[in-house]
Amino acid sequence: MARVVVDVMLKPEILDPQGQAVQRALPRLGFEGIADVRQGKRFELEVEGPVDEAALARIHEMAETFLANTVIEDFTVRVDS
Amino acid sequence: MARVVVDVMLKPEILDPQGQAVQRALPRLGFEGIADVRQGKRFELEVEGPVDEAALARIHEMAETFLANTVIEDFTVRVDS
Amino acid sequence: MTLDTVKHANETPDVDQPWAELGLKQDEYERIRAILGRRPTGAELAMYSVMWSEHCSYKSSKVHLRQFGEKAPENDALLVGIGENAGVVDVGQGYAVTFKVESHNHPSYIEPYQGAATGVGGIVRDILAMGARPVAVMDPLRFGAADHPDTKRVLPGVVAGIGGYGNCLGLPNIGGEVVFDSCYQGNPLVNALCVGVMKHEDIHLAKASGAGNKVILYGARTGGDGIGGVSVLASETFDDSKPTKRPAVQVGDPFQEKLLIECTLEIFREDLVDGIQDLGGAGLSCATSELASAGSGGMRVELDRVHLRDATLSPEEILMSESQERMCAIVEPGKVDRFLEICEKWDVIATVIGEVTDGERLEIFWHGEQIVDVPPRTVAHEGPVYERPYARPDWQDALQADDANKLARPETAEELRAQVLKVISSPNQASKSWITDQYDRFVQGNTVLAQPEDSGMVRVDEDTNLGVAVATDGNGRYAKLDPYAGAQLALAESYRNVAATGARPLAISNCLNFGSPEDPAVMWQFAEATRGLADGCLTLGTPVTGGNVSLYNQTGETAIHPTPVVAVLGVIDDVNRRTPMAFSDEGHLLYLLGDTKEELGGSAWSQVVHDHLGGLPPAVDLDREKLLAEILIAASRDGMIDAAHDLSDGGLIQAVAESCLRGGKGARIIVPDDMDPFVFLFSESAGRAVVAVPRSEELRFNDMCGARGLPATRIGVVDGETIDVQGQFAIPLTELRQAHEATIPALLA
Amino acid sequence: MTARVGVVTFPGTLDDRDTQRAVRIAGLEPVPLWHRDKDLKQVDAVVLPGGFSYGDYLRAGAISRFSPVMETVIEQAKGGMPVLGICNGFQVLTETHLLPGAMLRNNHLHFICRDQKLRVENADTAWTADYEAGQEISVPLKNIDGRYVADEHTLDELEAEGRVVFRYLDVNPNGSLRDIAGITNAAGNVVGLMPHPEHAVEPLVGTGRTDGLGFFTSILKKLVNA
Ligand SMILES: Nc1ncnc2c1ncn2[C@@H]1O[C@H](COP(=O)(O)OP(=O)(O)O)[C@@H](O)[C@H]1O
Ligand SMILES: [Mg+2]
Repeated sequence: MARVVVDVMLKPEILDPQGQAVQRALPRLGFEGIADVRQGKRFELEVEGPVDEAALARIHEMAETFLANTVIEDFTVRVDS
Repeated sequence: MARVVVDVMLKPEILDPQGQAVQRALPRLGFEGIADVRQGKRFELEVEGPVDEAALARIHEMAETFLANTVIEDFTVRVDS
Repeated sequence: MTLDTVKHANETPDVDQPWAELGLKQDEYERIRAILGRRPTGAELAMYSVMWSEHCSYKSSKVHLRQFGEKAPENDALLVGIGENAGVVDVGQGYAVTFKVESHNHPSYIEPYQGAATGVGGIVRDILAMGARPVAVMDPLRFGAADHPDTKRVLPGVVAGIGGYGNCLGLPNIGGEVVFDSCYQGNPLVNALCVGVMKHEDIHLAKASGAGNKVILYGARTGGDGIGGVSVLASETFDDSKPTKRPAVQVGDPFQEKLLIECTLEIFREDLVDGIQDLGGAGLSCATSELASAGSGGMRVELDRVHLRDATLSPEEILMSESQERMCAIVEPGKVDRFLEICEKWDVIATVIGEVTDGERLEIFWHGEQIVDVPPRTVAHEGPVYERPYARPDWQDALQADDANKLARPETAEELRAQVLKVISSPNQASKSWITDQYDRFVQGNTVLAQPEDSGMVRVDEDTNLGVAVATDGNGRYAKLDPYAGAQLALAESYRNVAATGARPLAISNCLNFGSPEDPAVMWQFAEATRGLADGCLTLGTPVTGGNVSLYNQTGETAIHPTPVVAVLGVIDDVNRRTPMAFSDEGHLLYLLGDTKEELGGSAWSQVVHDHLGGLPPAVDLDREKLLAEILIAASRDGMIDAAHDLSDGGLIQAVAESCLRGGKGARIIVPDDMDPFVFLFSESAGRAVVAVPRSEELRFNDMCGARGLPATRIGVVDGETIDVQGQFAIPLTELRQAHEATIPALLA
Repeated sequence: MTARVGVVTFPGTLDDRDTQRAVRIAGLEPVPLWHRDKDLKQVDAVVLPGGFSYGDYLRAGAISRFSPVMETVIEQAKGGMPVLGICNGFQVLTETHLLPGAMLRNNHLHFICRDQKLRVENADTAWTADYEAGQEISVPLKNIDGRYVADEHTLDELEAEGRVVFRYLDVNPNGSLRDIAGITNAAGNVVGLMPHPEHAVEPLVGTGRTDGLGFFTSILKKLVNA
């Protein structure tokens, strides 16, 4: 079975309170030099059958309509190798 | 500035109700052929300075002690290209 | 890129400006030019356009809202009235309570979670800005048909957003409403209410006074949120390289807001602010112009000092940004250091962005160059006022003639029983606990009553047990049949709900949700509803302390039902005396208070059984409501009743069923001799409540009702595990509970 | 003389004032502690109250765990000082590894607020001595990340050593493994649970029950009789 990964991140202009909270905590934990942190979601899909263009197109549609909220989020789809 | 990505996923033996909820919803939305879905977190770190071995080692430590809770989660660190 | 400075505006009078794209009318643009004696700069145009929008200027509703002041009842309790962030009411013992209800309808349709979450965030900041600690929230909601697929998208998101934000702030959610009707399909209503408590001396106002005082912006950094429209201006007119689309959706950060609350309360405790204003719609444009307009003197702001989340923002966009979780305070110079220290303690970013001047202008600078120079009143308080035409729609007569009292009624006892179960399990009448269990109702440890009780009640003082109660109600179906009566029925129901718990109603807030004011029929509904509400408040002696108007709630040409939502605030001297709704003691006698007439117009029964809306809503008798309230309050105070539940949609049987389920006890109900059982169970006559009276109190209670002239009919007794309507049918509680509780989870879970 | 119980406030803590009230009602002296201070002001015990510290961003309790106050709390807990973690406090205690396991999103994915029935499994800890083993109590539960998980080995060990302090009765509200609602460390001084005893100490408010008062009277007796 093949694995397809969909990464969903808030659009760059949208406030990311989670990423901000992580970033603010880092110096206190002794980690310097991280200029920005964004936190998003990662979906690992186990796909039955071949991951051909048609399958990827469907997953793209699924990401667009369901996994991501495109009002505030961007996403990428890729086959995990 | 370079970007390092930390992916954090629940360990395989831990129940992932979010992934399950997604998977259960898919057939209703007309998406068939997805055998399993797992949902995790993706962190995008913008690193100041060079992303050399030392920097990656530090980020690895950060992931291990902070970004992931290794009681329940696994993580991977990679440079985004 | 050239900065559009005041100087530049003077030199280039003939530049084309995108006033239409920004929603201004030609004459409004001309008026701005006349006020300034030149063309506005881009930043000025941005400010005027957003402050003169319907949402900020109330230009269509203002002429009608005036009645709330003109017809205001004499009331010593009102400390701060309409016009401030929220009204303030004296509840005794040195305490003041502030409360307000607001809408976040349109954003919640686009992005249900964030739309609803930021709705809660916004109303909480309004309450905080008055000087009060927020102590509870409520959420009156309206959605499309319960079984429509889009409701499954919108409702769970809205509920999760309200819970996600409110729970994280530590505010108990103590009540609200959930109503389904296909008229809200493309336009859900998400109203949010917040209550806050303070001592009289802690009341703060939104005004900037005292030349030399500093203007401090604190809270979240400013980003490109909610400035979709204004980026037209920023990009197309002045700099084509910018992204034309800024997000119209705002994302909330409840954690930041929690810090803002604690930080602000500590600042109040040390008496460090002179004036304060939250940032909501229209962001800094609104805060600076309103503060300056309400105070004495002018204001000078260095806009480039604002902390940004996105360095590419133009000055126009910064002025317009609706980034959440920000406040603006006016602070004496000697107190600035301490102010900043407290912000630092709470990890809240704070910046001195300007100062109060002894001039009369609001002046804003960008890296030393002046981009705004306006009389602040013309932006904030002297916007356009419209006398929109209104007319009773021609379909109104036909609607009212379509009499619900003539609909086919159940012919047998079995049929009646089946209809009772059908109504009780219908989405609008079913238990909402699947929703309300997603809200924290215990946090702060002062919740005396919460959903599904008639009103939410919180303890205000731990030593004296002083408390306040709040209920919200609205019935769009009634208001559609008759907007004047519909608004009064919303008021009456909410008033009755507060009294049912033993609290004395003091004041109201409202959220008026209507369609487009450009439609004369809608405008008529609005005019009638406001008139009804103002008249009703005068009769009941409960002043309007504030509220919110939400217009343009429609899909295409079709407006929602006119939906005035009324929140009533009451006070109770000792929360030990509260009356819960549960029938929990066997043998207690059930009394129906008030008169039951044949009134089925707009009823739950007519909707569920016949999918019908027509006729007239129940008659309103506000003097009767007053009397009923007095009896309920006196009975609670003197321990004559130990349960009460108001009657509203669904009628008597709905109320009895809810109280029985709540207490886990059944009831034997006797239909009065002269009553038709169907009318007795389903009529929605107003001014009624059902109470449980211990046998030992029966005489005293009856005497009181008799002496005061309130009809009180003994209709049964708390008994067993079945609701037994004698001579008609019986329904075991287990069956009833299943019918009442399974519906919403089945639709949404 | 009474004992002093510290109540920690992190940014985003919600139930600190409620917890102070519960401590007071039980006859103890509440002492507010601030997350940035390492100094515990000589308290005899510490409660980590509920809330959404740091917004529960990243993971519930993950960021608070690194605060200065926790350095001292961890050190003193290891030395035997009684520590109670309620809800978010429990989450902080698992993140610090003072207690084993972890808290995850509820299996139904919703925030849940309900009156929850529990069985007291262990009445020998510093915080449960006023209960009896097997006693059934009801206290409010309210969380979204309340699902207790640990590996099988840890769960077996917890049970074998009697370190499961509370179990959910009637309904498991979040999918917690083996119905676990609260646990203790081996020494019995550190206890964590998801439900909120501090919201069940007065008949007038909340659910109207006082089943939670025993936590605070337990610690009073332990500290004052010690
Ligand atoms: N969205 C909501 N949030 C909180 N409480 C709600 C909500 N919807 C309904 N409730 C509560 O459920 C109970 C029943 O609601 P409703 O039938 O509208 O009451 P009433 O008929 O007395 O107005 C009330 O206590 C109300 O406050
Ligand atoms: Mg009611």
